[in-house]
Amino acid sequence: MGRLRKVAVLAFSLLVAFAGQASAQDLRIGAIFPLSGANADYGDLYMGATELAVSHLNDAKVLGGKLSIAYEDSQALPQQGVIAMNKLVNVEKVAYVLSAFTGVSKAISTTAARSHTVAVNGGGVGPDLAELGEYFWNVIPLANFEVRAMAPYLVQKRGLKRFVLVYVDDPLGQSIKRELESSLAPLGGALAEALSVPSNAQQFSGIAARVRDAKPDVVYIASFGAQQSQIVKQLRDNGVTQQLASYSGFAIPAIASLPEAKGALFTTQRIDWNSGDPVTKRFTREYQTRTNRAPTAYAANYYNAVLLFGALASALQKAGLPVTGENLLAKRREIGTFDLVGGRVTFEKDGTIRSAMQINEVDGEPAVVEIVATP
Amino acid sequence: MIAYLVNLATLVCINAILAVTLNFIMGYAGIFSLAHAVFFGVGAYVAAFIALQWTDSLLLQLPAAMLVAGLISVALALPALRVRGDYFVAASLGFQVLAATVFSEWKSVTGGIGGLVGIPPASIGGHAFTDPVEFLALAGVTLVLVVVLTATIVRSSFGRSLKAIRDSESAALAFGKNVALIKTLSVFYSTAICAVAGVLYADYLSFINVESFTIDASTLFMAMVIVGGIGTVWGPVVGAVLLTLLPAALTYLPFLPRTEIGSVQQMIYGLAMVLLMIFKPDGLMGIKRGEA
Amino acid sequence: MLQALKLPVQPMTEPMTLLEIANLTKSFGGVKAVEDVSLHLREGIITTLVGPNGAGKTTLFNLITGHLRPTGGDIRWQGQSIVGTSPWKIARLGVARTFQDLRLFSHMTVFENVLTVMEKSAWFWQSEAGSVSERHRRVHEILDATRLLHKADVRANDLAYAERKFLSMARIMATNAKMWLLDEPASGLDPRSYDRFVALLRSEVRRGITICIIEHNLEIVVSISDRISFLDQGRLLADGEPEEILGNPELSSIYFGERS
Amino acid sequence: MLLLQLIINGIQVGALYGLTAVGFSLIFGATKIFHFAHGASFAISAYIFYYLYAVLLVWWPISILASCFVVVAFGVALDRYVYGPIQSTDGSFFTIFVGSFGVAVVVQNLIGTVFGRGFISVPSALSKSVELAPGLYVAPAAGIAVVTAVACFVGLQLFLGRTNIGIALRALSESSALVRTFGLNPKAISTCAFALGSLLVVPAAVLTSMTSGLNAAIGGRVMLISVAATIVGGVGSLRGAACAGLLLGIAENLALWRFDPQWSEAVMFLILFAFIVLRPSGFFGRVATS
Repeated sequence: MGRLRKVAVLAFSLLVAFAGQASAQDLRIGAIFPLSGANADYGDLYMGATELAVSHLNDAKVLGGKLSIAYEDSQALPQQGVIAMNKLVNVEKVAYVLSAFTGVSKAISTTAARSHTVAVNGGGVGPDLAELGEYFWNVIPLANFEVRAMAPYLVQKRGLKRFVLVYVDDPLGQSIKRELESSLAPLGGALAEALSVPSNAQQFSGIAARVRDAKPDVVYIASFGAQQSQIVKQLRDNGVTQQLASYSGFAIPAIASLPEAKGALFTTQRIDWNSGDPVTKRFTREYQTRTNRAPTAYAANYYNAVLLFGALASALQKAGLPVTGENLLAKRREIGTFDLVGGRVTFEKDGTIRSAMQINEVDGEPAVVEIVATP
Repeated sequence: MIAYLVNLATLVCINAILAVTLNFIMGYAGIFSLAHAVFFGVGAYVAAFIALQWTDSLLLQLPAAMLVAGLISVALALPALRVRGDYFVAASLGFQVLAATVFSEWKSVTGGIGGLVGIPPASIGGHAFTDPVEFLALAGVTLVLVVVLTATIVRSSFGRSLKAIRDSESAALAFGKNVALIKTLSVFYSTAICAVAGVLYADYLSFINVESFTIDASTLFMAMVIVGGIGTVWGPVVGAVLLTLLPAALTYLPFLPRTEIGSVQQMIYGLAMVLLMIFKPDGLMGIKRGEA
Repeated sequence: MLQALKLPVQPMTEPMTLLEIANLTKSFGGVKAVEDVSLHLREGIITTLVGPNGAGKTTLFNLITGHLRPTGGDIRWQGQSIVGTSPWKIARLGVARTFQDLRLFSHMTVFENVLTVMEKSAWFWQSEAGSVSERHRRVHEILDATRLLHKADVRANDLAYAERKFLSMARIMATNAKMWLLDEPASGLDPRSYDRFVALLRSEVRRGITICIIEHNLEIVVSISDRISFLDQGRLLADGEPEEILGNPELSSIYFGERS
Repeated sequence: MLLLQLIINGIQVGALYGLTAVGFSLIFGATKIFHFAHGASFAISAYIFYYLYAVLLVWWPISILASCFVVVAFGVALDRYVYGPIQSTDGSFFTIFVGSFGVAVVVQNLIGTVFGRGFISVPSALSKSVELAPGLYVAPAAGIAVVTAVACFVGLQLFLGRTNIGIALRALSESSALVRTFGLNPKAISTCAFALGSLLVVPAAVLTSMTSGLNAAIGGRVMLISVAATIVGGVGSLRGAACAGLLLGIAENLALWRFDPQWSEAVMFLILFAFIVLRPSGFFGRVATS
């Protein structure tokens, strides 16, 4: 008897759940994150922030109904990303998808453009993400801005002129290479050597020898995920004692806790965690209590991406318009400037944002060493 | 929901073509290749290159892709097929690794790791397959043609020669079979049709990059053939359906933690391979030994 | 001294030589498996190769069919050297063989095993093999002659031992070859199957097939041989009429000395 | 100096490749089993060591011993409960290969689930290089790698030359014709081959966990290199496998001297490819065409 009742209760609650889902007022957006595989760390990080944003939006009741996110696993692989995107667009019928990783973002951009679905990137920083059409937005300043902030700091303030780049030969790595080549010369620095590594490489002792041989003042690393830690450890183990530098890929716990990474410098967009504005304050406080982690730029970006949707969707609802990709795009162009974590953000024409940059030093917890104003 | 199923069905069709062609050389010619994904990739890159540079017409993409993949495979097969079976497996493994490096380095053609974006939908005689249902029909018809053609070849004198070589190469030689030519032709056929799947794939996803053509893909195709039943007509199709739908089905299991789905899926197919080999080495569709 | 045992050849009464082996040598590393063997295989008769295990008989077959390449010497088929020719080409010239371990096409049916042997072309059209119905009719005949017709749809793997031996014969019958090289085709046969086998062989010779056979069973050797060639340790010790060879006490001491 | 440095790096990784390859070659030679899960043995050994030594802070000799024990148990269990049953029903080369491959996939994902998929490494002073000459850095781990590899190989040769079962193993791997002459139980020989072969991955696994670090997918790469080394060295020749492992390690690193790093792995497989096509018997092997 007891068992039967349990089944009945379960069935009922399922019914309720389905009924609840069907409510017309409720809104659903999609997210394509690496939830498994070598880069699952990132997905985990992003999810903490998006879940926080959803609960904040739902608490504030700015939207007509409940907001929820349909998560799909990309494993940081383009093909998986496209399959996930098709599912989100065709099954979940979402109008707004959060995306991560340059390769995945590029892969899904065609579907986004064809189906008029907004895709928002808060993690990938490859500069060609700016050129993926009007339905592809970036709420993260792209890597060219990061290099443009880092290079002058290293050359002028630290006097480090000779650069060696160790990069993964993907669109992100290539653009960092291009950016370093073009920005170092005017500053009086030089890119002595650029060593590309396959994205699945694990042995870097030979690379370390090449790096030492090039006699750099500073070694710039452009990789991501677990591989970054391996590169850093093996460079240090194999006699590379020079300053290490990187882009926002270093803003993950694995690097923060790696003893060999101590003293490395990396750029992120400028976010003043202690700023007085209420959005930032609330995010900083609650993110810390909920996830037990210090807030990072990535977390803030994905939180912002959800908040941005909240602002656009509520404006559309007020105007009596359906929340579709076309309308979201039109609304963003109409409003233009938003209050998000880290302050006021204005979108460029191409759907990217600019922001001030900061240079952080890995030291247990990253410490800010320099702030570079918005270009 | 329908659209999602259409999406899955299209991928099933493409994977089934790959499994059928791999089965053709594995199951009938006894050539075990771990480089099938390379020719899948060659087909996809050729199609994408043509689509982006010249035309979206399938009537041009298909023959070009088939020819390029077929010729590359023959150039490699001629020296490599001289060696013993287990060496050939290793050779194909090495070739797969080399090819993946070439795919990610030859940026002017393959777009490197970033891949090729915005491949226009395929068209035949000016009719573009933009509607997913139409594309599914295209993929489905292609699959049926491939299965029928393959089954016909297997039942022909050529198919018998292949099976004879598989069962005893030296006896086949002693009975006047031009083993090298027959093997080479079968490799040509297998890789050329494999390239057809590549063309469909590139046109369907409108994006390709090296990650779809790595050793992981090759082993997945192999798993499809083996789970379904090596050397059978329907085995590879069944295997392709099962292994393509597995990840999608797993996402509907609510008790699995999201971060583990990828692992669970791989563990299931790994375990399936082990158990099948122990208890039913002919695969799900295989005939039991001693019957027939 | 042993060379002296070679019997003089009488050219007048000899039938035409189909395959001529001249000073053939094959060494593996330092070991000579076949050493300076010269032999004529004459048309329309049964030549038996005898000799203890390891005498180089199977190696000789492998050299003739091109599965191995000789280290020295020459093999001429109807006057033309076939050294270095690939095995499938030699097969198409008209030399067919069986294997000691049979090497059936084990996952194919009995019917397919025989059919595929007729279909030599790598392409779909079989210009030499006749139409499909003609091919099927011939397979039917051969299976009938080898009493395998009732097993036509059974996989070779699933046959009984004697049936497998007969399938091996059925395959060679399908070749249209002028010369058969048979590697211990009767070993392990029960007496009834053996009688059938000898009858089959005789009827094929009557059709004009030239046969070279490796055999250990002296009873068979006596009953079927037209000529006997005796090999030991890779060398041809004697070559002649059965009575001459079998009557030679020196040879039988080598043969039985090793065997017992 | 760069050249010398690259050669030394190559010797360090090559010694470990060689040792792992010898393990694979021993198993393949003696049992004809294409033990694709050899890479999985490597990963298991490395992760067990990492967990005991770096997480539970167990004394290092005990950690290594435990790692040996587990990896031998894994190898022997595979032989008994996976390969054995497969061989009794079908036993073709490919059936065993596929079964083994399945095991490797399961182990890789199991490790990912249990220990995480990220990068881990065992903190150790042994991986820190010291400058021996200007511009020439060598870590103590390099010396340990070479010494252990040589010691293991000499020990293995002694075992194979002096003990009954060792002689049987060697006979099996170097000439399959001598199989039955020893009158030893083939099951026992097979178990012994798996135990020894698996044991040989431990030094490489432990050292790799300190130098380049680990991730869950590490087994696959180890496996590819072992297969390549076995073939380049010549199937059935342990000496060949060891030398080929060393050669591949050096080639991989030397490739960095002139080529971009992403080609270094390709160089290894180019060598494999060349050997298969031009000299399939490897440098010490016998002729292996059909």
